[in-house]
Formats: sequence, structure tokens, C-alpha cells
Amino acid sequence: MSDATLRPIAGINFNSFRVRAALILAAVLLLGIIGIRFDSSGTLHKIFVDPFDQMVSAPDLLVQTIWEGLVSGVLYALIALGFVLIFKASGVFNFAQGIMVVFAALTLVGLYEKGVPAFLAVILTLGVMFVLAVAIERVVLRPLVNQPDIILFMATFGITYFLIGLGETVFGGNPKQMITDQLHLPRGAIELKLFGGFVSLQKIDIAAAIIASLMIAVLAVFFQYTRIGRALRAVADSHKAALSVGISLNQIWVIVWFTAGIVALITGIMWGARSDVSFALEIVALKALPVLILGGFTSIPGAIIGGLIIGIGEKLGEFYWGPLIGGGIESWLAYFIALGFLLFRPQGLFGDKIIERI
Amino acid sequence: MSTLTLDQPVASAATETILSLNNIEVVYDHVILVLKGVSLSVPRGGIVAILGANGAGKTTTLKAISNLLKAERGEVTKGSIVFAGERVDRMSPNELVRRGCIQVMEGRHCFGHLSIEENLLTGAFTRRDGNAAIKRDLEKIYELFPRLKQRRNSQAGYTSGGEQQMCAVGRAMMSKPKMILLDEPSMGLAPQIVEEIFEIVRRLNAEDGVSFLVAEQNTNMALRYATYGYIMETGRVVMDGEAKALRENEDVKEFYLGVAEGNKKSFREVKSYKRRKRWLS
Amino acid sequence: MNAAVMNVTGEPVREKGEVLLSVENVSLRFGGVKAITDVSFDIRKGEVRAIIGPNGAGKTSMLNCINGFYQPQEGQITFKGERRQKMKPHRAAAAGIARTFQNVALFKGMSTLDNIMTGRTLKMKRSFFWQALRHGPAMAEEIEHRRVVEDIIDFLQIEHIRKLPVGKLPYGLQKRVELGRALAMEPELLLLDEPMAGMNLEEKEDMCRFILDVNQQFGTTIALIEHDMGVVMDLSDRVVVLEYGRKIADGTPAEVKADQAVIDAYLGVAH
Amino acid sequence: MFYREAGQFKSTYQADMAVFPIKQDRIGLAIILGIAFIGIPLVGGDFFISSVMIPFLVFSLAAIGLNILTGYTGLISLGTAAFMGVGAYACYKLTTFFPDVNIIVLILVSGLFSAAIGVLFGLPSLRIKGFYLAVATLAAQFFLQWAFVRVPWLFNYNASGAIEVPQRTLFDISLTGASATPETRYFVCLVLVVVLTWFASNLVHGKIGRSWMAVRDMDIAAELMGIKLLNAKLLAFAVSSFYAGVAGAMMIFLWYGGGEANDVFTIRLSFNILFMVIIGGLGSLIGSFLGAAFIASLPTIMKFGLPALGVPLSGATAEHVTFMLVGALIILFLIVEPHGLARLWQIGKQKLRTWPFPY
Amino acid sequence: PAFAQDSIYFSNNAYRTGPFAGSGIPIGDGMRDYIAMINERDGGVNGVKIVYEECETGYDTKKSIECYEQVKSKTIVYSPWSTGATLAAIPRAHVDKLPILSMAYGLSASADGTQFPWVFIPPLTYWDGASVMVKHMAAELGGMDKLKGKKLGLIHLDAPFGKEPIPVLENLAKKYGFELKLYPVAAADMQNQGSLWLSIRRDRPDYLYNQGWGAMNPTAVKEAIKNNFPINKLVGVWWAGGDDDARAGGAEAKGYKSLNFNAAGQDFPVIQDIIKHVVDKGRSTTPKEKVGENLYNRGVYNSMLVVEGIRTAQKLTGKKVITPEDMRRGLESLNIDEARLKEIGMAGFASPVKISCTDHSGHHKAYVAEWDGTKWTQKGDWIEPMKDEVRPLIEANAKDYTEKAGNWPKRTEPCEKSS
Ligand SMILES: Nc1ncnc2c1ncn2[C@@H]1O[C@H](COP(=O)(O)OP(=O)(O)OP(=O)(O)O)[C@@H](O)[C@H]1O
Ligand SMILES: Nc1ncnc2c1ncn2[C@@H]1O[C@H](COP(=O)(O)OP(=O)(O)OP(=O)(O)O)[C@@H](O)[C@H]1O
Ligand SMILES: [Mg+2]
Ligand SMILES: [Mg+2]
Repeated sequence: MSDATLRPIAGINFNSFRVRAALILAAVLLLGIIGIRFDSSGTLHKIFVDPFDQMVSAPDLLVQTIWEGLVSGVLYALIALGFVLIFKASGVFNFAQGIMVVFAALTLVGLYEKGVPAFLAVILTLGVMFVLAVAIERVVLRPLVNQPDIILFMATFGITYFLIGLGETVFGGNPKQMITDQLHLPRGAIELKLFGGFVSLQKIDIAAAIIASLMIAVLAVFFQYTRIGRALRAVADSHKAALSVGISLNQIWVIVWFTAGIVALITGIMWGARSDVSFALEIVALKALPVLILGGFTSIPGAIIGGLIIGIGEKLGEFYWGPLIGGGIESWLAYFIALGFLLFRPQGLFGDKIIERI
Repeated sequence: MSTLTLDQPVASAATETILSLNNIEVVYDHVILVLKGVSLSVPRGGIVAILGANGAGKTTTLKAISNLLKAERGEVTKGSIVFAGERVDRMSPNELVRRGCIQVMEGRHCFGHLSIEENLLTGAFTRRDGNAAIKRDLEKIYELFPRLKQRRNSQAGYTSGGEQQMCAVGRAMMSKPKMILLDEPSMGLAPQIVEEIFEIVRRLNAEDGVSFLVAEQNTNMALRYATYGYIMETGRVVMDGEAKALRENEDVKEFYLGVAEGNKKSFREVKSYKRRKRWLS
Repeated sequence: MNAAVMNVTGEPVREKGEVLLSVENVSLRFGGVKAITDVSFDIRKGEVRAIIGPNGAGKTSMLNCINGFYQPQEGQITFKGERRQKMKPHRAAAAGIARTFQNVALFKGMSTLDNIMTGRTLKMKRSFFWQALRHGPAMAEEIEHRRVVEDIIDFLQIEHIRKLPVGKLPYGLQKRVELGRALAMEPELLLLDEPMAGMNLEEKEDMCRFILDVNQQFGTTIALIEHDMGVVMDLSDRVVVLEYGRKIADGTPAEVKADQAVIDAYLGVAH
Repeated sequence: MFYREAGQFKSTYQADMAVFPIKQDRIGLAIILGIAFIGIPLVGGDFFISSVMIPFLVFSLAAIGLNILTGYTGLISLGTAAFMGVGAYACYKLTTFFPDVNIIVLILVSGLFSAAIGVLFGLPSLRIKGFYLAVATLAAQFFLQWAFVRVPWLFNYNASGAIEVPQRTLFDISLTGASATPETRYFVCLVLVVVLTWFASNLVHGKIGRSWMAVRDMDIAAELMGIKLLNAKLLAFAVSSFYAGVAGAMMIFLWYGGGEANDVFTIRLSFNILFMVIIGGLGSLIGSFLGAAFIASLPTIMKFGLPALGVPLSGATAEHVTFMLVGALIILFLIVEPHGLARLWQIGKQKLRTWPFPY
Repeated sequence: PAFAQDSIYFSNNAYRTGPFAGSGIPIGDGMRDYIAMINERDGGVNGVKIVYEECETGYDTKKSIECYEQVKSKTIVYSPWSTGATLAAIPRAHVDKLPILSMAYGLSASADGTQFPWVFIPPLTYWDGASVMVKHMAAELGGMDKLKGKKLGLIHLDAPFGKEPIPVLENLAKKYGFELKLYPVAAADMQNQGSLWLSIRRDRPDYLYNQGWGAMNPTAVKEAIKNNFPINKLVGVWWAGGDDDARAGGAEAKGYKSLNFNAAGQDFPVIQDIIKHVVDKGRSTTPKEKVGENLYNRGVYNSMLVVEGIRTAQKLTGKKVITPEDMRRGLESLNIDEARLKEIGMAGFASPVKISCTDHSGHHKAYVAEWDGTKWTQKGDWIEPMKDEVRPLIEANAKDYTEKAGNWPKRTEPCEKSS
């Protein structure tokens, strides 16, 4: 083990992890560039030159890739937002968020299929989500107050299983179509002729981006500046202390889980409009994890920025570099991107600093 | 320290009690019996101290009152708790706070990620008397604890132990309670702050009529400010009496006040550190 | 500098050895908060050195600097003649610095015995292989260290809680277990952060006795933070007083007690 | 009444440090081992052994592995399945490279490969903590799962992408391959699990286990005690992944008997093993077994047991109901005892000890 | 339940739950309803009732292994219904001597009856499918020689199932001079194919072959539309031909194609019989209007193979209640010609099927189905797979498989004289 300390030169502290990492990165880049000079068609060329060539030569594709990344980023962010809400307000890492998205969407579509008019179905679904929030608070959270995070995390797995079983029993397992038109959500695409190619922007995606941004702004303000918002953050810090100052955990939890339910429904509608509604979506929810982690568990703006970084990063990575190693790297790239950021900021980009005091 | 509480006429037995515990039993984890029939009462406007060694069950008693036990897998299996004329042992903690009984927990428990000011404001969560009043009380707290004012925007998690303790006490005061359960308020505080905190206790008691139940190790302080005291040992109350009487009691003097045979002894001179006399066991 | 001064009571100052640890011009900042500003003092072999000061004065931070948990921006700390600005905590432990914590930092899920046994970690050398077998040399080693630990348990009189998980012990006992854990490291310098907070008189007396015994029997040097003036005055050989991160006094208990700056900043009234 | 340690005095530290210091516990253990080695092969049918017992053993081992990491060291991992996969693929490659080496040896050696990969993905754990660390393990999960499909070398360029389990014998008895009887495969699993559990128990009860738990409970204090965090964490990753790897190899070679291996080591499986550890009890080896029994066997037993008992549930409904029930039971158990089945077991013993008095 | 001596037990792995339930449900219903119809209309096969049970797998390999262990001593044939389940069952079945019927899925190499006497993969394998796709492409382009210089993209699930066609397509690409581009879709990204389709936009392939399953298919159809890929150049394998798959694309999905080996629709006597005897009596879980959808009919087709296998076995052995061994013999001698198809009400529903002792698939014809906006229709003729390309590959692979398995049981079962 070398504990030798390096003397600072010109005010740069070489012992800092960040500085070291930055130096290593710089060295790798430098080596890469030198390498390219000596092999103009080899691997290095493919890694460091080709993709950029492509970007320049087909800018419409670049724009489209970025747009795709942006949209999936927004959708990841929406799922992550549900996580953040609950985490921020109860310290519970709610694994069931992904399933709540599916469940909400299924309920909506299921009700519609049973003949309920679309907008009434939305209201009824909200009702269901409220009942769900109350039930979760009653049955799961209340008895588990003040338990370690991991236990609550685990309990949300229980919720996940239960909801999958319930959802499939009630609505059946086959995928359903989202009732996009009935909800007057825009369909179709705007096609922009650009750089000799085209960029197609789905209207539903644009709507998703707008709705997501609005929702995120509202929630961020709510948390930071209101009495309830402050109480929510207090609960996340310590159940025990929150109880002791008279914050009603029960009420708070119903509020947050219901809010998360609303977010889930909106997310479900947006995702459902892109693909269809089935429990296969559950897997996509896992993509929200790196977003969440990258943004910092407790930060609402973090969710959106994390979403964008991951969304755009993974699309660019997959599109331009993926083919070099056989493609399909999208399935893990997001996690590596998040990991890379975390090495520099262990609490995520916007997360509360991890308090280490003794 | 000229006017001590005990010099004032002690509230007569006729004054109504604000809090009473009748023969309560507490079990943790379904198997660990910790309180074995504790009864005590606090008169309205009184300051009552619970004294006792480590592990005697002081904290448990306070938590039983404030209903925080459930969060630790403990439960009151026997007896009743009456606060302001109402049975409260089945109530949720926040209802109790609403009714005016709040606890300052042992070991601070500030909200680490919230700033000091936000911490104080969460204390006012149950209040409904408007922002102006809350603002006023906030200023009052700052006046009582100037140190907190300096650190008002720091995250509580990063403040020093003593600052956190002040924050916890201040936070409880923000709820405008009728009764405060104080668990070891002096722990980790510098001497003059301890003095100040007890002064504040007295002020609140005298000016606003707040009742106090204080669990305290600093017997000296506690008995100086309290009107009445209970001594607990291994889950039972073994002795109680007017604070003044306790102060005079020879056993209490020796084991809790450290004034054997009339004068204070040096810590260096304590030779035997074997367990000495116990009321029970 | 005060080594030769006579105590006010007339009792001669116990002669202490050479400087074990010296802190020179240490400053520590957290963003805008100046926790420590340009503090220097030293600790001599075998003495009980108290650090006192109002809340938030930087006492705990000072200990954190000494054992490497905080890295001061300026200044040097010399321990046993080895000078360094930065040190990793586990290196400090290996060099012979042990400590207890203001907010008890025990390993909550482990029993008292296991907690104290962790103090022996550095001294246990058997390889992974033997550990996996837990027979032969590994067992012998385990037993050897268990003996030492049992002695400590006896010494601190915590036999009855030997097998209990520490998380649910009353606060006072936790502090004692923590002391045991630090002692198990057989440190040369023991840092105690408010070891007597939350104890009643009787327990304080016990704790004082333990500290004095450790100091006298094993010759362990002790740095002590404590708010109970009685304890500080009776136990310590020399006292440093901090306020707002600065040193405002340094001397024998009697000198410090009489110091007007100290009275103003900390004691409030002369005790 | 019958369960008392009264009168059982330990005269040596060695006796006091035994894992089962109480006589009744030792007798209980002997009985359980007796049932496992003799009773079950005699009484259990093929279906019971191959679809209940073998999976139970495999999952128990994986759960022990994860428990070492999560329960003892406090590092959450969502990548157990991937590390199991490393073990399985490593074992497959080893059988092709060393066809003559005994399969049991190869299964154990493949754990080492898994350990190495585990260490690699454990590196970030020094800087990243808590749920944040989950992302590192998720990276492992998805990356490795990708590699299992994309690196054809791993499955010997088979067109089907599947692992085929060759037949391997010991003393002319087939241990693997389709002709190995469920009983033999069960015995091999049982022996491996018993031995490895014994090792794990030794580790967690000694110095290494203590430093893991110290890191878990209060890493800062642990560091100040002289424990090197990185070493302790990486060791935990290594040991944990070793167990996972062996479990993975066992899973494919002794239970599945080959097939499409990459859809086995999915995130679902990782989660399931995490369930086992938490339901069973974090930081408890016995808990790992109880958790595995609960999570792995309950659905199977419900699915095939209920119809046998005459509860008329058709396939799909039974599946849905199983899902709901498992979910509900997870929550119920957590509420009854957040510290898992192992603690429930302990409290039961405690009550037995003080019986007939309630406290 | 106890089985009467005069019934035959058949257990089918179903997946009415899990991420693939959308496809599993119509298939399961088709299978169940056909058997129910046979029992109802004919009183069973030659008077022997078939006891049909489902074992739910949720498309999960672990559960399907459990199912195998559970039913292996009871069922006359194992119907795995997933490639993973098939692969896991193959070695066991050769020890337990239980025939496996993996209809147009599973291990392509298992078409070699000399190495895999217990596995049946009629009417054709994925490799045949891929060759049909190439022929279809050539036909549209105007001849095999026109393939040169063209680009064929393969979108596939990134799992053994999805990768199956790759070796054959690679061979054919070499032979006919077209370029093969691979577009793998990770199981986790089935509904998230954005960047994949961008690559497709970049590469501009002339045709796309979609070896997809489950939620991957509707997403692919939608993405194709979104990215202006000509939808009539997108051809799915037969498992990508669900009605819901195509419906997801809305009106613009018109022209989407899929290979097929069974007809869709209700205009067949067999389907009418099912409606009459099962659906109308309220014994089906499929609503009447969904009867006849493509995947439903495929379930019917699979059950038909089982029933015809039983019938053949009864004929061969003269027994009424048959054993798995008899079933293997029956399947090995299976010969459903046009006349027989007509008899069972399936004229035009499928092409004739003949299985032999060595050829356990038959490499039968498939056709290209086209989505007309509301239903699947047949487009063009039935196409013969390139058996001479596929067969050598199968035999080589089969050998390879059994060699690697070490100690693979040599085929001892005699071939029927009739076949
Ligand atoms: N959550 C718990 N589970 C089990 N036992 C507990 C729990 N909390 C406290 N105890 C036990 O209850 C007894 C009384 O503890 P309590 O904290 O009430 O004592 P205390 O008088 O406040 O002591 P201290 O002065 O140290 O704060 C102790 O023996 C303790 O071990
Ligand atoms: N990690 C940290 N980040 C930010 N500020 C800190 C940190 N650690 C300490 N401080 C600040 O430094 C100052 C000194 O803190 P320290 O804990 O050393 O005080 P102390 O003298 O031990 O007080 P007490 O007697 O109350 O324990 C405090 O104002 C505290 O808020
Ligand atoms: Mg207490
Ligand atoms: Mg301090």
C-alpha cells in the first residue's frame, strides 16, 4: 500500500480522487489520439474517429438519436420521479413504482374496455390509486414504521408481487392498447426535413416532455417551500424524530403514495402510448434505477437531469459505439454511465451529501 | 442561583394532575420485560424529574407516554396513561403532540439533511396559528440559543453535538406544548448551556405554564429545578418525593449528588468501583 | 511549558515523559465554517490531557484530525516523532491511536464480546485459510485474544452483557463497551470524546476510575473531552481550552479554572 | 422446559466459542443432517428431490453468498444471479478444457472465477455506499447477462446458445448429465452445501466475520479500529461471489442439466435471492436456509401441492394467486418480524427457554 | 385426479402469465379447445378420452423444468412451449424416454431423428423459416440472382431463440451474395427499440426479418412505421404473427408480413366445429370473435398434431390406451396428407405433414401471411424451404451436440417398417 503523499503543484492537489481520475482519463484520451495517428483504419480509429465522422456526415441521424435519447430520458425520469417522491418522503426505496405504472395503466385501459368512458376511467383510476395508497399505508407502512431501509425496500417487493398477481387476475395477462385517441392525446409525428434527411418527432413524445417538465417543476417547488414538503423531507431523515415532533406519518404517507400513484398513471399513459400496456413494462422500470441513482435519490431536478444524461448517453453510445462490440449495449450502458458519475459524486449529481460524522 | 424552585411553595396536592401513569408494564420484542409496574404523576405546571441509573427505564417510560414505543417494537402491556384527563395509551404520537405533549428524545435526533431553521420549523408542524406566530416563536428560540441563529442555514447533520441538542430542545418548544418530556437535556452540553437550558425550562414553566417531565442524569441540576422527583431502578420506581426531601436524603446525597459527609469528594479519590448499595436487587 | 509548575493545591505535578503527540498550527475548514483555526498544543507521554470548550468549539474535530478522520487544511501533527499532515484512519490505528466517540459508534448488530474483539483485529494475523477452518492455529489465536478481551470485560465489569447485542443496551453501558473496544487495541494514545455524558454520578465515578486505572496501570496517554468540570478538574494533568476553533487557554486545571477568558467563554460562573 | 441451557457450563473458551454452544441445538443439528442425508433420499420421491430439494440447496448456497455480502457486510447487491452465471459458464468452459478432472472439483474452481469478477465489480464499493452501490451491482448484472449471450466463446459457439451438461462420473456413478439420478445429484449438492456452510460459519464467527460486521454497522468506526475498508469489502465480494458462483454451477450442472442458461441468470433471480436473504434474516446463516425454503419452495409446493390437496386452482389462476400470496406473505413476515425467519426462530427458542413463564 | 383406464393423459406447458402471456393465452386456448372439441364431438380419439391439463410456466425455464418433473411419468408427450424449456428437457427426455413435441420451435438440430429419437419439431425449423424468408425476398425481387448486393436485416431477440436463424442466413448470404445485418434486441429492451431502429435507418436494409416474440413484436411494428421503414418489407417469423402484434401499428400496419404454416380465420370446418362444440357451449375462455386468430389457430394445429400422433400410434400398436413409447412411434410415422387434412376439416388450413424415422421435422412448406388491417391473409403460394441447405447443417449440429454431451444414448429404437 502506498500512502506516499504527493506534494501539490500549482495549487492542484494530487491526492484528490477527482484529480487523479481526471489525470487518468486525460492520459487515456491522449494515448487514444496518439494511437489513431499510427493506425488509421484499426480499432482505435473505429472508436475515436468513425463515430464522429458519422455524426457529421448524417446530422439528421444525430439529431434524431439525441431526440430519441431525450424522449426516453424523459420517460425514465417520470418513473424515477415516482421513486424520488417516495424516497424523499419516507426514506422508502419503492421498488413497486414500476409495477404501479403498469397497474395504473392497466386499470385505466381495463376500465375503458369494460365500457367506462375514457375520462371517467381516468378519474376512477385515480380513485383506485388512492385506495392503493391508503391500503399500502395501512397494511405495509404503518406496522413497519422506523424499520431499517432495507426492510421497507423488501416490503415494496411484497407489494410488487401482490400487484402483479392482482393485476393479472383482474385484467388478464395479454397486452392492451393504450387509449391514446380517447384521451385526446396527439398521435402521429411531425417530420422535419433536415440536412437532406428527416427527423421525425412523435407528437406524443413532445406532449410527454412538456407534461413531465411541468410536473417536475411543480413537485420541486412543493417539496422545497411548503410546510408539508418540509415535513416530507423530515420523515425521510428519521421516522422516529418525525413522530416525536408530531408529524403524522400516516397522513404523509398517503399523500406521497397517492402523488406517486398519479405520477405512475401519467407515466403509464405515456409509456403505454409508445408500446403497449403489459407487465413486460416492468423491466423498463429497472432503467429508472440508474437515472435515480445518477440524479441522487432525493432530488427532483436530479431525476430529470439524470434521465436526460442516461437517455441521451445510452442512445448515442448504442448507436455510434454499440456496433463495435456487437450491439445491444444499451442494456447495461446506462448503469455504467451512472457508475462513472457516481465515482466522482458518490451521492449522485444532486443528491444530499451523505453525512459522515462521528 | 438565588431563587430556586424548591424555595417557592410547592404546588399543593390539590392541583390537578396533567399526566399520570398507572402501573404500566412495557415489553420489548414480545419477550423483554422492561418496565415492571411504574406509576407516576405530573401536576399541571409542575416540573418532575425521573432519576436513575443507566438502563433503569427512564427513556422507556418517556417513550411509553409519547407513544414512540411502537416504533421500536415495544408495547405497553398493562396499566394506563392519562394525559389531561384522557387515556392516551392507544393514541398515535401526532395526536398526542396535537394535544400538547411533546418529547425531546435522548440522543438528539435532528433531521440531518434539513437546515437548523427547517428543523425548528418542523417542530411547528402541528400548529395552526399562522405563520406570523411561528415566526415570532422562531425568533424567541434564536434569542434563547444565539448559537443556533449563527448556524441557522447549516445542515443539522454537520453541526456539533451540543448544537444538535439545542436544536432538538428548540424544535420541541416550537410546537407550543402544554407539556414537554425531556430526555437527558443536559447530555453533551457545556456547563453554562446546561444552566441555560434549565433556566429556559423554568422560564417556560413560570411564564407559559408548561409542565415538564425530565429524565436526567445530572441529578444535581434536576433536583435543583424540579418540584418533585422519582428514582427508578431496573424498571421500578424505588423512591419518590418532593425534590427538596430527596436532596436531603442521605442515600440520594451519596449516590446521586456526590456529597458524602457534607463535602464533595474528588473523582480521583473514588477507590472502589464495585456496585454499591441498591434499593432493590 | 507548564511541566514544572506546581499545582495550586501544592501537590507536585506528576512528572510526565516526553512529547508523544504535538499539534502545530492546525486549521480545519468546512466550506465557510472554520472548525479549527491555527491551534497548537502537545500531549506528553503518560498524561491525561483534557480538551474543553463550549459546544461547537471544535473539540471533536480536533480528535478527528488527530486520528486521521478529518484532514486539516493547514498545520502538522506529529505522533511518536512521525510528522504528517494527512493520515488514513487505519494507519493511525496501527500506529497506536484508539478512541471513543461522542455519539456512540458501536457496531450495533454485534454482541459486546464481538465488539471488543474487533479491537483486536489488527493483532490477529492468521490467514484466510485458517480462518475458514477455524481450527488449529486460528482457534488458538482466537482463544488467546479472547483471554485478553475477557480481562477487559472483567475490568469494566460488563460480564453480564457479554453476549448481548449492543444496539439495545442503555447508553451508559454502550459507552463502557466502547471504552472496552478502544482498550482492546492496546493503544498508546487513547482519545475519549465525552465518555461520561449521560451518566449519573455513580457511573461517572466508575468511569473515572477506569480512566485513571488505564492511565496509571498501563501508562496509556489519554486525551479527554468532557463537559463535567468536576471530572476534568480532578482527572486531568493539563487542559486545553478551545473556543470557536481557537485555543484560548492551556495549562493546569487550576490555571485554566482561574482564567478569565475561560470563565467568560465556557464556565459561565466560577465553580 | 426441555430447551434450557441451565446446567451447561462452559469451562473453556473454545467450548464457549462453539457455533452451537447449547446441547439441544447440537442434537437438533444432528437430527436435521440425519434427515437430509438419510431420510429424504429414502422417503422423498423423484419430483420432491429434483424439484424441491435440489433447488432448495442451490438457492440456500446462493443465499448464503449474498448474506455474506448484504447481511454481514451491509453491501446491497442486485447482481447475484450474474455472479451465479459466471460460475455456471466458467464450469462449462472448464469441463471442455479439462474433461478428465472431476466435476466436483471443477464446480468449486468455477467459484474462483466468479470471485474474481465479483472483486472487479466490488471495487466501486469503497466510494459508493448504500443503495447507490446497487447501481454497480446492477451494472454487473446486465453487463454479464449481455456477455453470456454475446460472447459465443462462453457457450462454445453452440448454434443454440445453450450450455450442454456433459455426463461426468465419480466411481462410475453419473454425477451430472441426464442419466444421473436425482438422488445422486442431491447428494452432491448436499455435501457441497454442508461443507461450504461450515466454512461460511467459520468465517463469520471469526476475525473476518467481525470485521465484515463492523464495516456493516459503522464503517467509519471500523476504519478507526484499523480495519481496511477496501480489503474487507473486497473480501466480502470475493467470498460472496464464490458462493454464488458455486451455486450457479450447481444450478446448471446438478439441477437444470443444461439448456438455455442466459435466461436463467436474470435480474429476477437476483431479486429472488435477495428476498431469501431478507425474509430469512440478514446476517444469519440459518436464515439463508429458511429464506430459501420459503421463497424457492413455497411457490412450487403451492402450485403442485394445492391441487393434490384438492384445492381446484387452474394453472394461470394458481400462478396469480401464488404471486399474490407470496407478496402478502413477504409483507406479513416483515411485519411480524423484520429481522426475518431466523429471528422468529430465536424468539421461539427464547420463549421455549422461559416457558411456562411469558417473560 | 385419478385417471380411468380408458383415457390418455396429455399435459401442456402453458404460459398464461408473465411477460409473454399475450401470446401464450391464445395458443393455450387453441390447444385446449381443439382437444375439448375432439372429446366432445368424437368422444375422444377412437373412443379414448384425452385428459388435457396445463402446467403453468410463465415462460420461465425453472418452472418448466418443474413441470417436466411433475408430468414426466404421466403424460404421453411433453409439450414444452418455449425454446429454453425444450433445451432443458431434451437430455432428460432421452433418459426418461418421453417424446417431446416442439412444434416449429426449440432446437433446430433435433430434427435429426437418428440422434434425437425422442424429439419432434414439425412442420419446420427456424432454419427452414430463414430459408423461406430468403426465397420470399428473391421472389419479390424477381429471382435468386437478384439477391446479390441486397441487404437483409435480422431483428432478433438477444437469446438463443432469436439467434437460431443466424447460421443459415450467414450461409445463404455468402451463397447468394447479399449482406446480412444483425439487430439484436435485449430481453430487457423489448419495448425500447429506439436506437435499434435508428441503426436500421442508417443502414437502410432492403428487407427485415423479425425473429421476435412477445412484446418485442408490436414495438417493432410501431417503430418501423415511425421510422418510415416500408412495412411490407418487414417479415416476421411465425411467432411474430400475432393479431395483436400487427394491430398495435394501427392502420399503417397494413402490409406487415409474417411467415406462417397454419391459416388464420374461422372459415374451416375444424374451427366451426370448435365453435359449435366448445365455444358456443361457453367452455372456452376465448371470446367467439377472437377464435380463428392466428395464434389461436396455431394452438389448434399443435393439438391436431398430438391427436393425429395418438391416432397413428393406436393404429400401429392396435392398443387404445397408448404409452409414451407408442406415442413416439406414432409421431415417427405421422403422415397427414391432403386427404387426411380434409377429413379432419383442415383442408387449406395447413400443408401436409410427414415425419420419418430420420427426419423429425419434415421441413414442410410455409407461406407468407399479410396483415390487411384487420386480419391475416395468405399472400402468394406455400414456399418450400431449402432443405438441401438446412439438412446438412442440422446433421452436423446434431452430431456435435451429442458428442459434446458425452455418453449420449445411441438410438436403439427401431424404425417403423412403414416409414
Ligand atoms: N428497543 C429495545 N429493545 C429491547 N430492549 C430495549 C430496547 N430499548 C431499551 N431496552 C432495554 O430496556 C432497558 C431500559 O432502557 P432505557 O433506555 O429506558 O434506560 P434509561 O433509564 O433511559 O437509561 P440511560 O440512562 O442509559 O438512557 C435497558 O435494559 C435496555 O437494554
Ligand atoms: N463534517 C463537517 N462538515 C461541516 N461542518 C462541520 C463538520 N464537522 C464539524 N463541523 C462544524 O465544526 C464545528 C466544530 O464541531 P465539533 O463537533 O468539533 O464541536 P465540539 O467542540 O465537539 O462541540 P460539542 O461539545 O458540542 O460536541 C461545529 O460548528 C460543526 O458544525
Ligand atoms: Mg435513557
Ligand atoms: Mg463534540
